[in-house]
Amino acid sequence: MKPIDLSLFGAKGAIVEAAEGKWGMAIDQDLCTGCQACVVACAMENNVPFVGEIDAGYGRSMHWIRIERFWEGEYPEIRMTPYRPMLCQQCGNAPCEPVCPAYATVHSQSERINLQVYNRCVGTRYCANNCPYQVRSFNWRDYTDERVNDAIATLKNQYNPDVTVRRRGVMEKCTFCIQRIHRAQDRAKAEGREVQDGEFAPACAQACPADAIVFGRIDDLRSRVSRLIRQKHGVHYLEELGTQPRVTYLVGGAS
Amino acid sequence: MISSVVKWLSEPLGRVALLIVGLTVISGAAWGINVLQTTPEQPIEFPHVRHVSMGIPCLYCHPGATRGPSAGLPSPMKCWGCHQQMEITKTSPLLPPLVAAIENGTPLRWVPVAQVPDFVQFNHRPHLAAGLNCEDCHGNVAQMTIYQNPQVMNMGWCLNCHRERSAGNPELEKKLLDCGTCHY
Amino acid sequence: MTTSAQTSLLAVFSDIEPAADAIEQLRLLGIGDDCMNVISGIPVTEAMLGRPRQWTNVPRLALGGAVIGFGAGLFLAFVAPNLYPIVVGGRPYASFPPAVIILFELTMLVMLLATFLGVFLDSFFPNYRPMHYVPEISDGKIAILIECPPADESRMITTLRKLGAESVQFAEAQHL
Amino acid sequence: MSNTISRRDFLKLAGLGAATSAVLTGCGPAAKYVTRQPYFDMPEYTYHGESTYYATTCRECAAGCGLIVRTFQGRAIKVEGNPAHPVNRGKTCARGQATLQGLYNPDRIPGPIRQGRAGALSRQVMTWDEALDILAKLFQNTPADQMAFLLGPAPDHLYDLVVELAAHLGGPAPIRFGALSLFEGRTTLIQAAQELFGQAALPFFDLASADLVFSFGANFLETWISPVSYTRGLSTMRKGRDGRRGILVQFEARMSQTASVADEWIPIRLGSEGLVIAALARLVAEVQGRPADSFQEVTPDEAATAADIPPEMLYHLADRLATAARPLVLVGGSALAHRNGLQVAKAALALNALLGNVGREGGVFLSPPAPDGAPHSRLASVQEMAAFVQRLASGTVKTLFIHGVNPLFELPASLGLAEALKNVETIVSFATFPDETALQADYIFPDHHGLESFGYQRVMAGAKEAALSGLQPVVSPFHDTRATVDLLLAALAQAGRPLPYSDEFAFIQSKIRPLMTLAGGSFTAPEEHTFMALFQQHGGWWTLNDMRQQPSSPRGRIAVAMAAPEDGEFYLLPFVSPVLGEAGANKPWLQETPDPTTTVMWNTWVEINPKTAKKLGIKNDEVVRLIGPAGAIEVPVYVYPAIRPDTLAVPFGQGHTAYGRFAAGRGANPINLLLPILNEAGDLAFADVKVRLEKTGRKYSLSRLESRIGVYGEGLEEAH
Amino acid sequence: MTEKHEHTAERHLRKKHLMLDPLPRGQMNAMVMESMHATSWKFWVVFAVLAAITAWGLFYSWGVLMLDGLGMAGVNRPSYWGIFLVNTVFWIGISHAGTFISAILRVFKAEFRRPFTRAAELMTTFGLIQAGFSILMHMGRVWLAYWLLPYPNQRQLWPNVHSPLTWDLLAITTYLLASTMYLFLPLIPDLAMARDRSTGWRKTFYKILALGFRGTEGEWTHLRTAMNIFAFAIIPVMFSVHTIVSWDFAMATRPGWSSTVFGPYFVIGALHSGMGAVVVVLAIVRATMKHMDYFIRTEHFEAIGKLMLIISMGWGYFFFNDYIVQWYGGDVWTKQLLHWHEAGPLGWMWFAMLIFNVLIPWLVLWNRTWRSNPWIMLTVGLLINVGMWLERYIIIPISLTINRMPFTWRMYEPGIEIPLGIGTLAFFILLYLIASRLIPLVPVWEVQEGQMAHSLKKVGRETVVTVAELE
Repeated sequence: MKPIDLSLFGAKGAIVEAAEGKWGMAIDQDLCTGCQACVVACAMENNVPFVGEIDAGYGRSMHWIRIERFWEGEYPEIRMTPYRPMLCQQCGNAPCEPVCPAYATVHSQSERINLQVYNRCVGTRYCANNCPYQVRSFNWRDYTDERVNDAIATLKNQYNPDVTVRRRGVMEKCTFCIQRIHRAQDRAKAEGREVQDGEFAPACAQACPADAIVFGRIDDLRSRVSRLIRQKHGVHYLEELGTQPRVTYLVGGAS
Repeated sequence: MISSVVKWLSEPLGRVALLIVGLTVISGAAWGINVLQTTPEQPIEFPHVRHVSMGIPCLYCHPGATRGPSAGLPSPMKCWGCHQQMEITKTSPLLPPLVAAIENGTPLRWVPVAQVPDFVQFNHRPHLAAGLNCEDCHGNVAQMTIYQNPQVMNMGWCLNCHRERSAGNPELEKKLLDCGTCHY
Repeated sequence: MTTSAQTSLLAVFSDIEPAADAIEQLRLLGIGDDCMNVISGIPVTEAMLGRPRQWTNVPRLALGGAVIGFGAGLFLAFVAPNLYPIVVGGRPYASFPPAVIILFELTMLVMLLATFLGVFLDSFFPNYRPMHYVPEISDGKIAILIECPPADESRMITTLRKLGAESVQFAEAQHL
Repeated sequence: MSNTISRRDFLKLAGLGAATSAVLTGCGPAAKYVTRQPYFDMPEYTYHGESTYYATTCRECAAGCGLIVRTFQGRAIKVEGNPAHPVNRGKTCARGQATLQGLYNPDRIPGPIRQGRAGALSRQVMTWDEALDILAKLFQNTPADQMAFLLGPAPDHLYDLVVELAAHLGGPAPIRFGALSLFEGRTTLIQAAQELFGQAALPFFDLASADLVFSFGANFLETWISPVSYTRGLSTMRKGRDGRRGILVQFEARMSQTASVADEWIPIRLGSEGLVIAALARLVAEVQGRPADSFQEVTPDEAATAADIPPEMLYHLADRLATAARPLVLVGGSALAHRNGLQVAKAALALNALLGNVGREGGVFLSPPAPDGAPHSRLASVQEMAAFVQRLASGTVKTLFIHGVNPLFELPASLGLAEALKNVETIVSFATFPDETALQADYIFPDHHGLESFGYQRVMAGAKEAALSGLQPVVSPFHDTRATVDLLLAALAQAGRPLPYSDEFAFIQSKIRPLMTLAGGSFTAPEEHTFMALFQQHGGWWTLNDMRQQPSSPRGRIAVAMAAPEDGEFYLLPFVSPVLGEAGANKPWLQETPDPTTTVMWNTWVEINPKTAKKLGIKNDEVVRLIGPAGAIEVPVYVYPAIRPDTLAVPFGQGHTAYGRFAAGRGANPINLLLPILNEAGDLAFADVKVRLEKTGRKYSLSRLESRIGVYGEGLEEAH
Repeated sequence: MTEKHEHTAERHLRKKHLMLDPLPRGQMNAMVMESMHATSWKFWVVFAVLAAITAWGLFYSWGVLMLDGLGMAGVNRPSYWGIFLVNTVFWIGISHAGTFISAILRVFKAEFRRPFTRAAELMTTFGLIQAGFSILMHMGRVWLAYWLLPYPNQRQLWPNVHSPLTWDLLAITTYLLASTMYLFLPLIPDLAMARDRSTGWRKTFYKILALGFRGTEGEWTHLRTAMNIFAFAIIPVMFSVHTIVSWDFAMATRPGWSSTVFGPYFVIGALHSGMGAVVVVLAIVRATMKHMDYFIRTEHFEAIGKLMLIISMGWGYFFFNDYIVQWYGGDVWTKQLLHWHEAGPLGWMWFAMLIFNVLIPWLVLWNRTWRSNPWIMLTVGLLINVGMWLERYIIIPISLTINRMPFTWRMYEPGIEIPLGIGTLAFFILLYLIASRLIPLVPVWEVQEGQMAHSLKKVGRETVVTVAELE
């Protein structure tokens, strides 16, 4: 007799979906110089607003990617841990998703990444609480409204039309530059081919001067990223929570 | 006090007053909805019907649809390409704004009608590539003067079509019903 | 139950005992239980007055509500997620553990709503038409409302007075 | 806002209209509706809803990285690296990414202004015709030798034109200056190369192929010379050759961003760099069994004591250096900012020579020459600037033209520039932003932003190839600005002394033309128009082969000693903010980008070792007064665990009194603490300073990205 | 001698127990009516002050919050939830007292409940209203809150059944509706009583609300049946509500939150604060309203005191249960969190919580004389509420400081939450004030019913209280 698992009633493709990835990223912490180019590139690409000194100092900066570093020891035996760019890990099994009452953060079944649907968000902030990586940022104020922030009146000219500008009360996070994924796929489809490895990259990987961020298909074993993440020194942070992160960190250098 | 008001409302005069208030509210709402639905005023009361009947294809003036997200509204120079050779340009009462635009080098400020909100990342190209025709969404423009949306362009409308077209194809279903296809 | 030819009498008693006695006597006088009604300021059970059990639909309505609520819960927990299947956190579209919660809450919600409405339905609430009533009832008195043929009126009144009624009056339907 | 249509057809872009904000959609102000003003005529190569990409060159610093700018309906949307460009190969730094916030900065100067040296930006707008009249009169009425041009490190085509202009009028050559070069020790390095190898060129350190790099004071991952290029080099080195990962050892008194990435950070005392290099050289020579004449006077033990490191460490380091396959010694920045900085630079180059890596893969080269054969223009040292200030102060300069530099902010106040400017009759600024210097001008005739400009920039260092990086406007000018080259040419013509160029484009074309005949370039074209078009399309022209120059064998004597600043409590180490650079403070996103090592945003801080802080009873966020030889600043404390206890470090980049709403009144400028003490090459000895520290009793909460409680490992107490 | 002794004993019993000290129903009615009518200028002063505080603290500040965004509050990364949620849990906790008293005690026929069931039920409804306000304030885009309701819409989207917040919404809605209905049903006879004794607008008001209730046999039967169903059904609903509230935390993958004991721990905590609040309300009502010292007597405080003691012990038990499991587990983040609770900058809250919730109740409530004193009980009740508020504060913003990304750890400093929190409190009291003038706070018919059922009986030499089971 077939065993019955009530908790997986109607599971169908969902479980498989979680295990398989499509897009992934490898971040080589040994190469990262902490230069913040990815941080600014991301902000420029994704219309991420700036929040000003006071809010930024109070944990309200909206960076979708932040570079973490820790200290070990005391002077003179002080050591800074390698820079760790922390961004949405696009978990296969994302803790942020099920807790949203409005389906505002869901798993894309076609791109296998973690989506944030801004217009559906009602701002309960449960997802951000439940994100073990703390990579979600919330629009605490109307930072993108020129009535609130008059500098926006001219700065808005650089807004990326492919990315929705968020208003107050909306959660947001790294999207793996899904607009670029769509653009590349659309172009490839129009030309009747598959998207090539390295044909496009999210803004962070594109800018990274140290080439520490590599992006691509992790379900394609020949892609550069999947070759990198199969290396021995690749780790997934907080993997023990069962999140199945799609970002692999390469720790400790190549040799 | 309250009871006397309630009592007054049950008298004939009170009922008439109720009726008047009710009618005002309903007609106000109807007017509001009407205002939201009516076509905005365009710089030129553009007769789509005339142009389509001459056999001009949609893509002649809105060529962006095959290339990318936006179909585009024609610039005055595009209009002028044909109109400068036409006698009607001088005689038609509709066309002085075009002539003025050409003479002054100013653009014509067409008001976009078929719009989706900012948080919807709509792209014309894949829709055309999937074999849709303009009139499938924009209605029978050949019968219109100024363009009007044939239906409310809301999410349910998009979804219904996406559902129909992807039915039975799991891969397509995944793509077409994915939130991330339109919202990011 | 009553015909227009009958008159209504409202006998007010100060306590349960005389009221119960009166009901017994009235029954002997040939007034059927369905021609009497007891109005009281506190819940006096039928057994105390020796009256037949009252019929109430409230439990059935509650059950009906529970079934409807359970159905709504089933819809919300199992059908709705499959109407627009969305994957969240690698979970099935619909699964039992959360369904238990939804089923419970919706069952309870609709059941209690139905119970509440049941009181309204069974008691014909709200009802602002004139009714037979004296305000003393809410001071703890017990009133017996008797429908009897006009012919028996005077006999009734004396009997009731004898049985300890504080007052017996022709009940005029009045605005409460 | 401007609706002026640019000259060239293919740049006929739409003017920018007002925004239509979305009503209650929740996600408005709608990005895609920012411009709803339609085209009059659709430009060629532009389609509705599709982006157009233009190649140009970054002007945030002088490194000359190639950019590709995505534009959308006449607006610049995103800056991306040019993948073909030899300097950055498709990569960009944070400052390059934020260029757009300069382009669309709310505080740009909107048009020609009669500034009249007002403290704030004057509202007396004028027309360009009036501006032209004023310029023409100045050219007519000012004797050529009483005219002076002060230019910034970029762009080069303007510099070339002004050189021609000065020669044409018969005046002195223009002078160029930039704060970055001051902090890089560029002049010192060039001078050292000149003295040691006989060639006045910037040394090129081939990081990519080295396997052991000792770096002294050079913050090459931050702002030093060509950071993107050096970061690429480090990345290549780290990825390793034949599976062997290169090692970086950084010698610095403070753990800079570069040091934090290094495999080892050796906190040597400020001023001891020369001794350490010399001791290493002597030890290396001993290991290799070769004579090390120049370094005989140095004893390793003394050097170790001076540097405050254990002698064994020095021996061990020398051992590693001597046995490494491709060792490299890099020097720059604070290591050269001592009175004996030139000797330090020479010692380091000589040590490289001793290691046998001069002119070898993974070693030291001299930078490639400019492809057009023009000499690289050297930026003025502080010594030359001091002389220039003297000239201004003496009143012999009647008219001063300033472009692309903000000396009132970038030079130490003790140099007396502010006073000197009062003796100049007329100051004309071509500033794009209302910076401190521009506000002291009589007229501001704003130049286009870099992304709106034509031009070129010679790549001085950062690429093996000789490269001329091209600039072209990616959008039509956002404000009523005018290209300075155009303006100068027009003014000269009006003054009756025309140069033989009709406009800026013609001038650039005349400069590009010689490249057509060169072989081995990234592209060729048979005729000029195509060549120019390709030049713009490619974002410049560069050779395909390695054009680095082989240094000749070193000669000359080197004498290093401990640099000894005058009395004071603490060594002061000013460093350029890695994120802001010298001119990033007006870009809100750079302000909000955390400093890599401290994660501080939006402000200036002073770094203090925890032990020192404890001893002084100072806590984080306490505002202290630093009293230097030339002045004092008040800054909040950041207790920094990786700095020498005898050293304080303050970032340079903030402390503007003008420069727009995001910069003005924010933080403090450490350069004003310094006296103009120079090294032998004329560079500022900014690390040869000691300061006193006073408490003010005030607090100012620094904005940090990091947690104040979570980044020090176990234990939750507020750090130290 | 013995006779006299008996007499004293009986008098003593009668004096102490409301149920043994009956008054004619008419007199009780008059007393209750008078308590509603007797409105001094002091009432209006308090009313005006509270109305002003509500208008400023709740509605004006909320408007500011909605317009300017949640940046006005103290929430940040990582404390995405702040005092709004603290207040939500707090008010839901308070609301548990009403159901506990009127449902559980009704089911178990605890006779001392009779005079103050209404007062407690009002707390439930009004507390839930404040909880609802608090959670709505917490939302970033409150104007879209209706998206969380399951209704068919053109977007073809339904709420996410996997989200504890959806469960929460359902549970709180159920509880709010159920407790309001449960408040209303036993109120109908009292409204009819008030209708019979009022004139003017009050007459109209009561007439509408009393729905035409007369007290016929049928009406009573339907009412009693419904009340019985409610009494039994609302108990699991009540437990589910606070359990689900606890799941908002327990379902999260956060150190310190992911705990299986959170459900009962929250329920008992809710009862703890609820009983504390009931005592506070009773003491104030008794002291400020006319004739209430007849209905609310020291016996009631004494009885509630006993309950509070037991609940306090239960809370201590569950707290320790939660604590030791977390402590023993040895998870590095949880360890840091516990350390942060006790030794962090807000460690005093942790100790204050234990003192207020456990130490003080245990020290005071064992003593019959003390717990019979309304003022002592008022103090203890207030302290317990402070303690329970601190408990929620520790669980939410303080625990949120510590997560698995130490780079983001940051303290939370409340902003506009404070006026808004004060506003909800003021609104709660304001609603209570209004209710106390409009609604008979004592269910007279229930009291009369109880008095009928009670009598004295001599067992041997002792006079004891007997209760007849009337139903």
